[in-house]
Amino acid sequence: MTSLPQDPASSRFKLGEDDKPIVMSAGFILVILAVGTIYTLYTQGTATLLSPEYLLQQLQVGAFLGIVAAGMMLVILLGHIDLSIPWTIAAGAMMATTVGGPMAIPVGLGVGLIVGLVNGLGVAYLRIPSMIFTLGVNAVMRGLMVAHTGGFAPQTAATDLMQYLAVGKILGIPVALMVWAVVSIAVMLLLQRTAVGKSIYAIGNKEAAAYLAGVPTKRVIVTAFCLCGMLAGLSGTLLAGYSTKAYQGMGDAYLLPAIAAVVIGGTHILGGRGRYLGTLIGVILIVLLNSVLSIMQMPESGRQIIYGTVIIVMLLVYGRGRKVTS
Amino acid sequence: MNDIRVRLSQNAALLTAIAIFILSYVFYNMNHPRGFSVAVLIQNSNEVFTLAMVAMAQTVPVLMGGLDLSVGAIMTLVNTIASHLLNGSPLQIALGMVISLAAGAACGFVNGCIVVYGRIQPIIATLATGAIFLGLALFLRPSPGGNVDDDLSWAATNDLYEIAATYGYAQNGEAAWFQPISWIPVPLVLLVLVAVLVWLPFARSVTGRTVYAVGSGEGAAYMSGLPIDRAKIAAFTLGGFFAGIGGLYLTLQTSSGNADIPQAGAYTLNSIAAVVIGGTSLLGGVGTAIGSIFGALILRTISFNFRIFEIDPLMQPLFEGVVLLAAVSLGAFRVLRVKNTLELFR
Amino acid sequence: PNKVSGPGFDAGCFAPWTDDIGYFQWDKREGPHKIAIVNGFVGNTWRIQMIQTAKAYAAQPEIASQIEEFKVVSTGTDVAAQLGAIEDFINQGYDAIVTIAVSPEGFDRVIRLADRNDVVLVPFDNVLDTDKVMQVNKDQLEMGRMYGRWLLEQFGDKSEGKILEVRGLPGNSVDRDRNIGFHEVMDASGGNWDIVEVVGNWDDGTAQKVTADAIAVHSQFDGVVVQGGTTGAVRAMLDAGHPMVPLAGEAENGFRKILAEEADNGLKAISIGQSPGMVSVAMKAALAALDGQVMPQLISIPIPATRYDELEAGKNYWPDLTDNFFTVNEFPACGVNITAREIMTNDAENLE
Amino acid sequence: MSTAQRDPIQAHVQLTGVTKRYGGVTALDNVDFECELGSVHAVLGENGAGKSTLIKIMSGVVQPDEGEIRLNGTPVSFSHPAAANAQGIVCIFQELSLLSDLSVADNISIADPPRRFGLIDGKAQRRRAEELLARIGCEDVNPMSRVRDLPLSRRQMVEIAKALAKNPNVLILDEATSALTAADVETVFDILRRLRDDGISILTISHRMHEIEAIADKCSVFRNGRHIETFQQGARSEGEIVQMMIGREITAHFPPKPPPPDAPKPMLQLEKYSWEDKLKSIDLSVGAGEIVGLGGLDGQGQKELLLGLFGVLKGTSGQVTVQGKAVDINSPQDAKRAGVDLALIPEDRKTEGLMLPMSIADNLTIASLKRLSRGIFVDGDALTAAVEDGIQRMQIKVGSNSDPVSTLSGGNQQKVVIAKWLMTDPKIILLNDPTRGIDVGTKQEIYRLLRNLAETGASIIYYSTDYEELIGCCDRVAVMYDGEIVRELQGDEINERNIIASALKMDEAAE
Ligand SMILES: Nc1ncnc2c1ncn2[C@@H]1O[C@H](COP(=O)(O)OP(=O)(O)OP(=O)(O)O)[C@@H](O)[C@H]1O
Ligand SMILES: Nc1ncnc2c1ncn2[C@@H]1O[C@H](COP(=O)(O)OP(=O)(O)OP(=O)(O)O)[C@@H](O)[C@H]1O
Ligand SMILES: [Mg+2]
Ligand SMILES: [Mg+2]
Repeated sequence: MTSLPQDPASSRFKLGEDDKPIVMSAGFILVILAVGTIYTLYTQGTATLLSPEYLLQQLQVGAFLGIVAAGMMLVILLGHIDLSIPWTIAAGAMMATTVGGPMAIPVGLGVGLIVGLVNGLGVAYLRIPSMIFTLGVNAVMRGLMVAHTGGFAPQTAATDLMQYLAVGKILGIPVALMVWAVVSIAVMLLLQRTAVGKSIYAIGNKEAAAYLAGVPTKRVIVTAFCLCGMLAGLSGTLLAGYSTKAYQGMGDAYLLPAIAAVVIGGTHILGGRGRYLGTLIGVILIVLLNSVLSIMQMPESGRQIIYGTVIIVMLLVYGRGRKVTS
Repeated sequence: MNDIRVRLSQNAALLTAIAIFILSYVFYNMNHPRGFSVAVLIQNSNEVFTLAMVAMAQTVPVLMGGLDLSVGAIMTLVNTIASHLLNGSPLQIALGMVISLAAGAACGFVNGCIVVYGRIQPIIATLATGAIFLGLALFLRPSPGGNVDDDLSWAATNDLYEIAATYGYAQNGEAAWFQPISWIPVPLVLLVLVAVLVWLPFARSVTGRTVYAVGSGEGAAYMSGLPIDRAKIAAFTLGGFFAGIGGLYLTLQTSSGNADIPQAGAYTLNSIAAVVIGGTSLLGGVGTAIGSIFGALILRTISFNFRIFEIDPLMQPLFEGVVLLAAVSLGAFRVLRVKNTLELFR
Repeated sequence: PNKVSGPGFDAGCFAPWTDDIGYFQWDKREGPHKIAIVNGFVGNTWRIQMIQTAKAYAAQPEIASQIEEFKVVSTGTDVAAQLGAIEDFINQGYDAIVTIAVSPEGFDRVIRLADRNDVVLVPFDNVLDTDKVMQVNKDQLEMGRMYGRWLLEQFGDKSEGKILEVRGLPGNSVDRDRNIGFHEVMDASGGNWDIVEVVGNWDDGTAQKVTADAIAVHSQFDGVVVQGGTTGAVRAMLDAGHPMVPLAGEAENGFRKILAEEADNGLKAISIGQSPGMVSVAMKAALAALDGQVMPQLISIPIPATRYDELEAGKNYWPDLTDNFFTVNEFPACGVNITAREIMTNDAENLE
Repeated sequence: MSTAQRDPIQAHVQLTGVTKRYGGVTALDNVDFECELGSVHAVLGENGAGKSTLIKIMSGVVQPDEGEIRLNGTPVSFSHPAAANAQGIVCIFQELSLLSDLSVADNISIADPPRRFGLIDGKAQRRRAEELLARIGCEDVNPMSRVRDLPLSRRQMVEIAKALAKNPNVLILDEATSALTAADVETVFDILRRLRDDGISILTISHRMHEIEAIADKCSVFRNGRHIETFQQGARSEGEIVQMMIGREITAHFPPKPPPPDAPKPMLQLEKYSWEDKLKSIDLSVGAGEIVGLGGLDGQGQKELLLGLFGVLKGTSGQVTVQGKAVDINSPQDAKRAGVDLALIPEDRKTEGLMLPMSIADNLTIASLKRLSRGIFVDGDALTAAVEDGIQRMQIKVGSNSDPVSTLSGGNQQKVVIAKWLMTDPKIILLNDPTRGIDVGTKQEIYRLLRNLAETGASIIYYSTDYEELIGCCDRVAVMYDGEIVRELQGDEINERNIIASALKMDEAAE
């Protein structure tokens, strides 16, 4: 039996059976909001969390994580990981502010791109496991930034444009959110509609097969790492705009949440499977969870436990891998 | 003869690690004002022991083809538990040690169960449990502190002589037969004991082999009728146990407990680096915990050398980063030798 | 060292923490000495400023002549590595080791070894919970109390209100002590204070985010206390249009820059600093101890506080310099006169 | 028929009413089946007929949805392969189950290693491996070497040794000889005959009819998950069997060869083509429209030749000329670019040919994404059309083309691999044993397809471990030995005797 003509949309865009993670995460976001609202109703008598201002503010703050996670997702889909995110963010921000002026943002992106390029070359050409190579690159970036700060007394003030992109608003909508939206659309198009995107999935599934099919695997890997680094650099420049300055360690808080957001969104940690919409929702989940825990003044111990439990429970509900039998 | 060649080539990575360690360690001692002395050896072995244990802990899941991002957290949790328990009568102390190690193993067991029955990828499951373990550690020790038996912590962090002198063995350490070994640092003895009494038997047990088999190919291991689930749980449990030893030793070394989150992260990441430098493949199936011990030794020896040489303090992190990057990139030479590109994809 | 009784040497600089503190005296030995600094974490401006200060201080002629070898290492956040480095320097025959402890506990062994080998070990900043070594620090409890006293002073006869407390790194003793000191004063005031605690990790970005969250939920606070990351927290208040209320914060240049601008808008704040320049005092104390002087076990460094109405550009803040560094660097009582400006611009002139 | 002559004494393993469904697919449909002690029982059927599923049920890999298994008359149920092994049912699976990072000795004793003090006894294990390897004529394999380092054919022999180590009562081979050369197959068959004479029941699945003739006592044919018939070997003609299998008549085995063209335009020319010590100064010319077979024992450099041409091997030397132009091919990407137009059907479809969890459509189009793109975006309509075309052209049995390709049976998976490359309109097609594990019907489709492609002017280099295919399909056969082409056979010279003689480098025996 040959196949009947498919619904073109589903055959073109379908990347696996599961919309489940997306639905589940969205449901969980509602749970978080509900719990937080009950808390504020009880303590303040207001339902602040449901106000558009609060939600827009969360999305604005979420944009920084969201942009990082978008890049991280590309790399995770390949079956790799980028642990150099923290100091790529910091380096992007610090170099952008050091240069200042109209070149600030291009330099921030460029630094990220270069880090990503190094990562990509190490992973694709030297074939050093990304887990460990990017770890080393992170250490090198930290070293460079420490030397930079100590030796050159760099300028750290964000330019007006950086600040505008991070905290400005158009018709009440944060500009950072729009930047995130642009990045999201670009990544979504890349993954669903371009040869590079499809190659990313192919490599994540079976690199040897993709290679033998004539996919330029090395170039695709380098591209994905470059994009990941560049997005981290972008996030760094925006973050610097948000705090009006760059400082060391500003990226430390983004690595694990980015991985968690990607995975909670249903992307398989070993690569090959996952939808960008999931990552988007995963980011929102993480940002709201953090915010609500902070609002509830949860002590750090409780936060860590809840954080870990949420990841496990989410994955248990929808992410159970297939049992290997043959 | 042919066999020796086969064995050498199969263990090339381990042998390289050993050679690098010996070279860099001899170099350090030669440049140290008191190089090749017992005091230096004791100091070095104290510094290395916990990382070596955590690296061994990381090795077992890695051999199985998974990563354990919770080893640092388990070490930290056991550290906080032990800091509450290691005092009182000898019996109480002994019980405290047993409970601490059991707690480490239990954490590993929980990881194993989540991976096996929850069917969640190890790397992400342990990322999550790691957060939970750290939360528990913070709960047990909201701020650093603890009350650890002084004698014990002194004896555990010195040479065998101090043990004998503290606890009155071997005529307070003066017995003639004891002299040839009295200088050996306790952590070194512990390291060898753990390697010989725990790791080697495990590697030669059916469960241990199944760990290698799963790392080599889970489907094939299942088809071969191997007890995969048991091996996975055992691997994580053993990993937790090793991390627990590390945490226990850290407690003795610091006489306190500290739920230090950055430190837990640093140990986890260093353990992965140590495993890779020690010649274990992150893809699983190939390697040994002995190699990881040498990986940990190499990592530590790199920082030993920072204390000997004149390097601008603000350039040190850069230097360290470059050396780390170089060390983990050693495996890249393999790529140059591979003539069949398909062999790269695994 | 020998336990002796006071008074100690140069009490103007090496002020004893309390009156009942013990005193140490080491045997005098001839210089020049070998001195090491064992730093833990490196990777924020405070630590880099600290290392720069230490280098600059050691290079000053009267200090340089007393030092034969001077080494600085950073061991990261790993306590075993830090203990190892200290022990290694003891083994290498260093005379004094100055350190910022990764953890307030766990140094028993190196303290014992230092004593055996007659090495002067001087923890500062993050000090140890022990009275067996000579330490240099500011009184963090007192700093917390100062936050409280400042707020109460500004509140005048107000006796209730909602206060935002942005705390530091969880599990750290400094965070713990400042929190305890602050609550102590607020509780003692008898007022009805609703204190909302959030965790800012002493980091501008995090402080900014959690402050924004807290404002979104609680809409208004009557006072704010920030342990660190003050610039970020105040930014969040500005962004949210939160009215400027009494505030106690750190001594970051950025915070003081904002403060200078916003003081007129009601930002009645005090800026209390933990100075990286403290390292010079710790080094000086080590040298004095090697010189055989009687030293207090716990040396208290005055807590430099600057009120909003005392700000003076070019003196206690620098509008032309970056936000990140810490304004307080010099300790005139100790003859430590390296200003933050000198430290942060010594290699390259990079002004706004 | 199978149920009619039930003999409770002889029936060793007996399945009654077994049904297995995978989602909507009924892999086995109410199957009754039994095999007897002391006989070799062959199971035949098209791809996807349910053969693998049958033996997976017998060996405890999967559990039936309905039905019963009896062993010596007692009902049993195996929850995992080890349970079946414990009852003496040992299976060599279609997909090898060796652990490539472990040593040969470890693998042979993997299930039940000799132990001392509870720990594995390395020495005893090694002795055991040496004995078993000697028994199957594989003394050349060092028991300490890693399986990863062995060629596929040796690995399959190790798999057989491993099965023998378990002392089976029932030995099941699912296409276990598919990668073996004729000589190895003979050795294995000798062992199987001996085992049968010792009273063991043997169940074998093979798509090679001549092997079944050589070894089987009884045959059962499956079709569409149903057991069609069981008969004594020889009781049915080959044609009848094939008809049973595919439910229709098959006329000729191989499509007729056209007469050799006078002077075919050379499409691909190799001069002094060498790589490491695996390829030694190879000269070969393939004309347009020609199918050139590669013969010889397994592991004589045939695969390396194909991989080298496709740009996978580093450091090849010598001259490669494609369509009259000297080319330098350093990667598969180079190989498929316009002007070179190479395609390679790789050896192992599961690891080299397919991304198993991805959809059929994605797998089909992965090699032609560039030509299906407009600008940087993939053209959705062109892609859908190309997928439909590919499925049609290769007659791939699919439910929905957005299903994961892993849900297809082995033969259909292989068709996906071929269709993927046909989409790129290759001029030169390299095939590395493409019919491994594929049923007769599908094989014939492939033969016909190759011939059609050749007729449209494509050049084909065809490596096969099956001599019949070389004889039936190829215009010319280059026989390789130790990295060299020792002989080129043409026209009537292409016969089994010549191929074997050249493969063993017995020049004088040839002709
Ligand atoms: N896991 C699965 N999921 C869905 N369908 C499956 C699965 N496994 C097998 N099938 C289907 O069951 C049918 C029988 O498959 P089986 O593997 O038993 O065939 P086979 O006779 O071994 O074929 P081949 O000779 O190609 O190996 C096929 O149509 C196949 O598509
Ligand atoms: N019991 C099971 N539960 C879930 N998935 C299974 C089970 N058995 C097999 N599968 C899955 O079905 C897929 C196909 O299995 P199988 O190898 O039996 O297919 P097949 O049709 O026989 O293919 P081939 O003929 O190539 O062997 C595999 O990816 C396997 O993971
Ligand atoms: Mg089959
Ligand atoms: Mg099959």
